[in-house]
Amino acid sequence: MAEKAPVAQQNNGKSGVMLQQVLPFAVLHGEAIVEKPQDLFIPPDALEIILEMFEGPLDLLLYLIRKQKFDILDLPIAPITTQYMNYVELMKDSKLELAAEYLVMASILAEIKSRLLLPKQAVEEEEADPRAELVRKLQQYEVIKNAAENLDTIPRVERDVFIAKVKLADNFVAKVVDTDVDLTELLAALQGVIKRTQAYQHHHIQKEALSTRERMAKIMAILNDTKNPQNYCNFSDLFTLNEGKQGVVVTFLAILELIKESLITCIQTHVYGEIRIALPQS
Amino acid sequence: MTADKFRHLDIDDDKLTRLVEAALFIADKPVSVQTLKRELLIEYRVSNLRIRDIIKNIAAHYQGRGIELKKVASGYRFQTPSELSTDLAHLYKEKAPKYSRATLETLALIAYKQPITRSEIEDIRGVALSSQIIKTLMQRNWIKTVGHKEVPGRPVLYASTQEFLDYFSLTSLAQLPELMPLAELER
Amino acid sequence: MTADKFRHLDIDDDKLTRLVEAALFIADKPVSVQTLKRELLIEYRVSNLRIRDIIKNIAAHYQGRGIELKKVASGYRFQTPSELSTDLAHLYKEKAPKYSRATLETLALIAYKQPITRSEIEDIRGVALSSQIIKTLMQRNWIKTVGHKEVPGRPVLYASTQEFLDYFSLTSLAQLPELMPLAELER
Repeated sequence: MAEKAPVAQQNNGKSGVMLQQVLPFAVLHGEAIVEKPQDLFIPPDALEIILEMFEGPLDLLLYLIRKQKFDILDLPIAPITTQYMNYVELMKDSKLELAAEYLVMASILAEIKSRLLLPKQAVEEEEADPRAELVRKLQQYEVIKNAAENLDTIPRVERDVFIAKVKLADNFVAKVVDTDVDLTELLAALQGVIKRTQAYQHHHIQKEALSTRERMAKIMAILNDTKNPQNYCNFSDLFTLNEGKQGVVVTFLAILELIKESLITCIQTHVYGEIRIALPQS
Repeated sequence: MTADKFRHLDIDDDKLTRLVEAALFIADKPVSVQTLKRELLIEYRVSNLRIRDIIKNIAAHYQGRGIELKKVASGYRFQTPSELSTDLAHLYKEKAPKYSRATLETLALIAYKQPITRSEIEDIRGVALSSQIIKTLMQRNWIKTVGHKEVPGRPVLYASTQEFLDYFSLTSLAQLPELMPLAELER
Repeated sequence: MTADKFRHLDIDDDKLTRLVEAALFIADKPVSVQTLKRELLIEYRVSNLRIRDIIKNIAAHYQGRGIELKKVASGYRFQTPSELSTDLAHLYKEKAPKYSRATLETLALIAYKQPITRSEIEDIRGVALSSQIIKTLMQRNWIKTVGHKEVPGRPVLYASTQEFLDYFSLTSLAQLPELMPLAELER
């Protein structure tokens, strides 16, 4: 109580409405607020809280209507407008930044009020109730306001229910899925290699060479087969007749290339005997 | 029957129960019958119906325990019964995030009136919608954009997601609390 | 007994079991008896011995199920039994890392210049070849050894496999350069 006195005194000069003994019910930005709008409950802490309390003009209007148990369908525009204006004035006086929507609503209310005040002409046209649109909006908003409140009561993860977490056994290993390789990636790599081959060795790689190389590998595989402990085979067994002339040439070239590279040797145990292809004896 | 070269092994109910139960516990999101069949049980000959029966038995097994098997929008998951929440909250020093009324109203509008545009939301709430609210809801994966409304400006249309339903332990939008009855509203 | 003003409520075994079980399930790390008593059961009059008994009962309840309660250094936690690991692995597929340029070039060289030794590959690429690359390609079953070159040191000779051809849908190695623009080859 003691610390409130200087505040009241300090604001004495600024606020004309204020009487000397009246304590402000709120102090905002150094200014004391002593008047509160009728029927609008304002928590004593700060007006900012009030502003945050309402989600907009519709919310404020709904509050005023519900507070006084007005019938929303038969909205008493005059008292509601007065109360609404009081609130808006209060907010303006306290220099709070007031959302434009509040001012728009104020003018809507004023317009409805003036239209209701107009002398009722002979019912020449069935004019709609000027309040109808506002009533509809208020109802629509109230439904959503209510739905949001309900939504907030539904049991929610992290707040009301917690999800079970179970560790995997220590010996657990995830299945590793092999990397996909695109043929174009392989070809790009091949191009890089070919460029290097040319740069380092000036080789001319021809298409033919490859199938010869493939055949060379095949021959080496046959000779190194574990089912072939002696590591040799008959020269004639390396040719497959249904491959035709080209196949024979390729195989022959492969054998020559392998001999040249000392990867295989040719053995003939007796004259006109079968030629054997074998791994060189080391 | 599909001739699937993978599905060749038989599995007895006991092992199936153990595998499904383990899978439901270790997953970091709800698990559907399809996921169980397609991923966990890829090697086994087992029907959706049988998996569903097994799940039903597991759920029954956990009746009245500290954890329950719950069906949510994107599948099944184990979670604590909500009646234990007060006691369990002691374990969690970090409080669950609180959402403002503006956020909840926006979420409610999107959930109940989807697909809906930003200006439709603003119109019903009577105030401008801050971008931060949409951003928060998007980051939580509770809402998503589902195209544009064919009106001038082609505004984005928002809808709710499965994660939204999962978060609130709902299986479908139909489970949302009914809107306040106001006959006058729907003209 | 400590005179703790918080510990004033009684709790029956059923509720105690539910709470402890739930706590063990939702904790991020193993939970000790102390933690349970100090954090979860702060309001209840309950002894360490009783908590231990409850834990023992919970562990027994999960015998032969899809998960088990395990005691580790810092407390208790639920985990999957090790015998289910192989089956559960289907739920967690890990993509192997993408192959490096070096790996692809090595593969291309082996395919193109087979049979080829490691030092020949190094000569052409101009850099040392890591054993890991050969290992990766061997594990993938895309290359194999086809003997030794009869030069000092008898180095291993590498060649490509049928699986390599199958993977890239090639009928023979001769197709490999054909797929390249000829200009590229003859430059």
